[in-house]
Amino acid sequence: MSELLNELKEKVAGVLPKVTCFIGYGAGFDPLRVAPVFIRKTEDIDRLQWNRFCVHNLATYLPPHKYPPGFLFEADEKIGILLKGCDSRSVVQLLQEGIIDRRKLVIIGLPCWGMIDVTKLQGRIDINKVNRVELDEQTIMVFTNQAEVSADVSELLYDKCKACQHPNTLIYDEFMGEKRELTKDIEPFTQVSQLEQMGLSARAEFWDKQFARCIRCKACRNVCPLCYCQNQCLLDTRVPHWTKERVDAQSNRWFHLIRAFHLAGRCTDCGECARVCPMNIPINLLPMKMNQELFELFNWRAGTREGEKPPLMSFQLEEEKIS
Amino acid sequence: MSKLGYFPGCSLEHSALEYDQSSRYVCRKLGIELVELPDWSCCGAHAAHHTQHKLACALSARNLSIATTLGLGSVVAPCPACYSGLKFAQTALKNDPQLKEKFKNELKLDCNAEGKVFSLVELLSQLAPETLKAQVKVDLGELKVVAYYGCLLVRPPKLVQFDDPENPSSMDDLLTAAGVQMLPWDYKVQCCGAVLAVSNPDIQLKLSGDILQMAKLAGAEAVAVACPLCHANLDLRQAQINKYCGSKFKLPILYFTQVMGLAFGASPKELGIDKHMVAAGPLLSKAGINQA
Amino acid sequence: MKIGVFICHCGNNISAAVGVELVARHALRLPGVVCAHTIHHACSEPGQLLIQKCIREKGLNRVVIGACSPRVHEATFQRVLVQAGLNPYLLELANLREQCSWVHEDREAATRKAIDLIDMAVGKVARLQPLLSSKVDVNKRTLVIGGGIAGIQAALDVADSGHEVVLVERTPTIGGNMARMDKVFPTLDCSACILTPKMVELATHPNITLHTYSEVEQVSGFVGNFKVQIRKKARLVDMEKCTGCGACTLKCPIKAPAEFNLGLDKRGAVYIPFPQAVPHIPVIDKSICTYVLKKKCGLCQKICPTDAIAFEQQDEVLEEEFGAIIVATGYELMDWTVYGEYGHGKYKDVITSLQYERILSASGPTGGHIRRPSDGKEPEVIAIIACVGSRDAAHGRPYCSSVCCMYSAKYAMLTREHLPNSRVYIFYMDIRAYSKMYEEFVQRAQEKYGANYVRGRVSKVFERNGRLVLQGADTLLGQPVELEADLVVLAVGITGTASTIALAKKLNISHDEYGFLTESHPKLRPVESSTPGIFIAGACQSPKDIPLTVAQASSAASKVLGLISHDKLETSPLVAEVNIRRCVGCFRCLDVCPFSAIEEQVLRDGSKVARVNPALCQGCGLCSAICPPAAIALSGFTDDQLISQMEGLCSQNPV
Amino acid sequence: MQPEPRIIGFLCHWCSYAGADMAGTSRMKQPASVRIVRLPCTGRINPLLPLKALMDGADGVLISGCHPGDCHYREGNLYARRKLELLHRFLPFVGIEPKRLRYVWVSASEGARWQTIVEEFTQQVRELNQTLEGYPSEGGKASFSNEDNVSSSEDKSF
Repeated sequence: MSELLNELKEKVAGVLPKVTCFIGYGAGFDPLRVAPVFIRKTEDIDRLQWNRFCVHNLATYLPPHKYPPGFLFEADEKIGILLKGCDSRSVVQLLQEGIIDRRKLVIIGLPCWGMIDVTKLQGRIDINKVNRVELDEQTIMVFTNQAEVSADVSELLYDKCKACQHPNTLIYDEFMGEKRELTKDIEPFTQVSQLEQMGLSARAEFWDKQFARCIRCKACRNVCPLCYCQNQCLLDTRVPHWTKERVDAQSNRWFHLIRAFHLAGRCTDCGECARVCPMNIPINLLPMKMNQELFELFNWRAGTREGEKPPLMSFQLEEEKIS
Repeated sequence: MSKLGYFPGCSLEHSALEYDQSSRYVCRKLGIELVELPDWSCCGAHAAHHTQHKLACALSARNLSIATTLGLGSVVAPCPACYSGLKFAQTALKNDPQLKEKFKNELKLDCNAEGKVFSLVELLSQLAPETLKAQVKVDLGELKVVAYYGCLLVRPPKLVQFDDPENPSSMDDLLTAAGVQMLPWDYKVQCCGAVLAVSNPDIQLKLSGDILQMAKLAGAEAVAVACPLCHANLDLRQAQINKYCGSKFKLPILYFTQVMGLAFGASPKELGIDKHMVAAGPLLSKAGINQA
Repeated sequence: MKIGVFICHCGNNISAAVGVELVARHALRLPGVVCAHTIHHACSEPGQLLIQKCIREKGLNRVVIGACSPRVHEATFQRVLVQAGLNPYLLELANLREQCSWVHEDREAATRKAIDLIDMAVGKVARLQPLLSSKVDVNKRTLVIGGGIAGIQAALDVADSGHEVVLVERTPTIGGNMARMDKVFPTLDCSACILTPKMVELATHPNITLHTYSEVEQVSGFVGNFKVQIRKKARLVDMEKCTGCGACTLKCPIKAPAEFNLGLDKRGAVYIPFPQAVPHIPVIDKSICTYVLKKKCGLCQKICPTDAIAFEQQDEVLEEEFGAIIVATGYELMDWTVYGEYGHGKYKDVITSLQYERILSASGPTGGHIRRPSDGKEPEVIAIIACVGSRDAAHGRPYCSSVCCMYSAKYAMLTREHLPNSRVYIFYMDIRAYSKMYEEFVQRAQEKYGANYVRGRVSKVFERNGRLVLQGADTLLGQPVELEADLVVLAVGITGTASTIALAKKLNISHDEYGFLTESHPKLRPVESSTPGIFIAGACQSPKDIPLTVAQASSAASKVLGLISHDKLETSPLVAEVNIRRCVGCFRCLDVCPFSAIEEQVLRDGSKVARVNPALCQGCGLCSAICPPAAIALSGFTDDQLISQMEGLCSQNPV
Repeated sequence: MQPEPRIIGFLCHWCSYAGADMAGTSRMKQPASVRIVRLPCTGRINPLLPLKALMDGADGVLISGCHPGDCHYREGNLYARRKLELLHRFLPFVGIEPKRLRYVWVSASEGARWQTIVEEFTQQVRELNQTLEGYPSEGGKASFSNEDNVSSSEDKSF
């Protein structure tokens, strides 16, 4: 980890003259958390971090549509970015959609061994009072003033990391470290399959309960790298009047279904929507289900192959798998 | 491919014993292990085919199911009629899951639809010509032969999906690899009259006579065949043909496996060439083959 | 919002199954509805007057009519609105007849459904907006693609009316397949005699510009305003200087099979396709000319008296604008060598019908004497096999080629005229002689010329003792037949061409699996393509004979004249429209639009948004279905209108 | 007796709407269940439209367009097929019975086919209604008349 961090700092020092800003991870508010940092000056390079908590998908800062010009970047800025394998899928998809310009992007890639979901420590220790963390490849020790706990890293990984398909950055200008080989085939849609074991009405009930809790904070949308319609979002407008601002199970369900269909064939399974949800609703499952079906129907996995036409924007006269 | 189910069918047990002998010989030489399907039953021939679609399917499905039970992927049938029946049944089962299910439940027939049904010509055509050439011990370069394919070996094209249905060349290629001079001619797939020999012999005699005539015109000294019925019509009935057409043919009709066998060094007796009605002796002497 | 609802009895067509009064009473309770009436015949004059009266007196600004299918009377009722001073697009029809009263027997259920349909219509009509058609200028020039008889006829017809025409032909000369033919049925006049004057007329017509040896490279724009790139391939002969003396063609030492004679003889690397070619100027085949390939020879250059050989010539790309396009790219014969039973093409004396035309032709490779290709002998027995590659699903050609029956009879006559001692056999499936003087023609071939017609297909052709043997069945006799012949002519089926398919892609018009272009409606719009402003004529649409081809060409020309007689075109307002404030510039709409009607537009702040060209938009709505922020809307079918229509149903209580 | 189910039909103008009209001119009797929304093309269908219909309480959604290859706009139905197949496969994941959605191809001449499809689909939806299986909202319901759904009357105040 620390070797990679040193290499990262060197690489960023090399990249920084070519770009106006480098997006990476920096220290968070406690040892269990990191936060995105925007590095514009050489002296800030030391703020960079790389550890097992760097879960954020930094690609979300890239679509110029998402933030008004000047909010993060000026229109013509060239930007450097650190991308994990999963995050790089979002970038590939954004490139495919013509939303970002590859020429204005310098990507540093690396292998990723999975990120730790700190919420999985909840219950064993008060994760909001942690003052020290010791971490090696296998185990993590977390300390508060009152207690300490040690755990197996592999157990604490995010579900998406457990089902990781792309441990190495897919497109990059520079790659650090050695590429990680996946040792075994992992079913990428296990979370979906689990839910599908329920009966139809049980599943309806499951979602009703989930959606009843939604407070419509729209954090899921705001964090999504592919939701870049900004304030033109269909979920914010009254013309056309697809949704209401009313918060109830039915309207919330509708809200999330619209989002799911807007992400059909585009979602890159980064899981950020579910991670940032303050109500812990597993909303990422809706687009993930679409992804599963689109994979079965058209062998499509968004953001894994550059230049390929998305399935819902193409067709064949004779569809192989649709009768 | 080295090991596969062997379905001889009725002819190869009796009237075409020599086809069986020579087929087994050639396959042995080429390292193909033939496992005769135990307790095989009639393929239904064209009697079943003309009576009922399901019956024809079921008869052949039974034989395919024996192969499946033994874990044999593919099946080879030297007789084109048997081959056609097996292929027909397999295709029907592949395209009709309901029929397959019905056979499975009611007749306890479990056919693997993945394995391939081969005719012997098709099977040997899978081999590289070099493999065949490596086995050649006797030079048959003097022998001028035409290959006669008959109707079912390459037809109907949609079912068989092998070789050109109008101008096939697979058997010619096999025998060329065995060192024989193969002559081009136009009657490769012309009808020999088939079982009309029984009901309307005059038609069969005319049609078979035409084939012999064309073979003669092409300059052939022998006709290579791959079908017991073609063989019977051209060889067994050659004297009748001569009588009916007023011709004087003495054209030896050999199974293509016999010709290959000769090239591989087998004696004519081993290959059952002495069983034919039209003696091949003079021809073999001319080609310099020891007939002992 | 003042909505008027009118429910039609349609005599008793609707009222027999639907309680129309109940429906009208219900409609009155709907939000925005200020009046609801039943009418005996809404489409009749009194009915129309009542609707107009209500619009005027009640100040209606939206109208719902529950009557027959909009496919029947939408235009009628739109006119009623216009006459009453309302925008015609403020109308919504509820289909109470075809989709309700005529298909339901249970009166209560039908009435309940009719109420739902009115609810939906009222829901939708409330969201409708007045729409105005836009107008675009019409360019008066016409492009004709293809210089066969269809293209020639169409070009002359348009040009004769005083409009400018550009004709583009892929090969070095115009004339097409008709120029290859000897005499043509049913009158047996010489093809060249009737075609060549037209070719010359076209080349010299003051309103026509001819580009031979040229191809259409790129097409953009829309009806009235097409932009076309034409590639003039380098002929390597200066057309200004060349006098067409042909000295170069005589000297050229290179030989290649002559395309015009379908390989029956050879031509040089520099050649004039045939004596009556227009323009009568040679072309150099760059693929074989040794000077082009190796800078050796150059004999033609040396011999040319006017110094017209121009090896340095380059392709030239012209950009032109047109208001209308006529596609007349013709046909070719299908590749008959897939027929193994006829020898896969290995017998020299088994030839195609077009090759036989060349053999019969006085300007052909044998000078009009019938000699067979293998040994140059006169054939005694000539067999013609009809339907080779026609009406043959097994070879993927299920359709009839429509001319083979007739030209087979023609061959019988011409052959017997040339060689009175010959015998001609025609193997056929049926005789299709449907047009004027056609049946008589076939009868004449049989009775006066002694053509032997054998009904049955030929199962095999092979060689025996130096003659061709045909085996088949005479299905009238019920017997197998065998015929020894010296020459076998296959009446080979007609197919669309690969180059037509490529052109169709450039033009964005549809074609079928055989390469024939698809007309807009098989009966009522036979010369319109699927794209407005592009018309089709001749055998590129389907196999057809010369009279029909010429008729269709003139028909296409008249359609063009109808189009360019307008100075401005009115476009349908039911097209997509972009709300540029909501567009985020993802351009998914641009990707899916089948008509290339969407383009990028750069706003003053530098951001890019989509823009719909209303003249190109056909109103399918694919774009609006894929736009994430719903910034693009199809007028008349906007999200809001459809939502409102559905909610009209879902939110109302049934009676 | 159960009330007849209410099915929303989305039909393209060129083929299927004409096919349904043809069933009418031929007096081919059908259950009075389908309420047709006329669209220029199935390509116009955003999957949200049928989804909203189901969410708002329609018992079924029947979509019909030109046969693949016959689209008036050449390819609208081919795009629609992919979207609708995805929708169909997605529905059960959020607890909606996929049998309540069907998409078919009916040409302008296939009045009889339209009649058969309406009969079959209505029967299918009737059977689903009996078990109240797979309604999008909690507990199911027999008719959407008493449903407090997304669309409330506020939409109707013009």
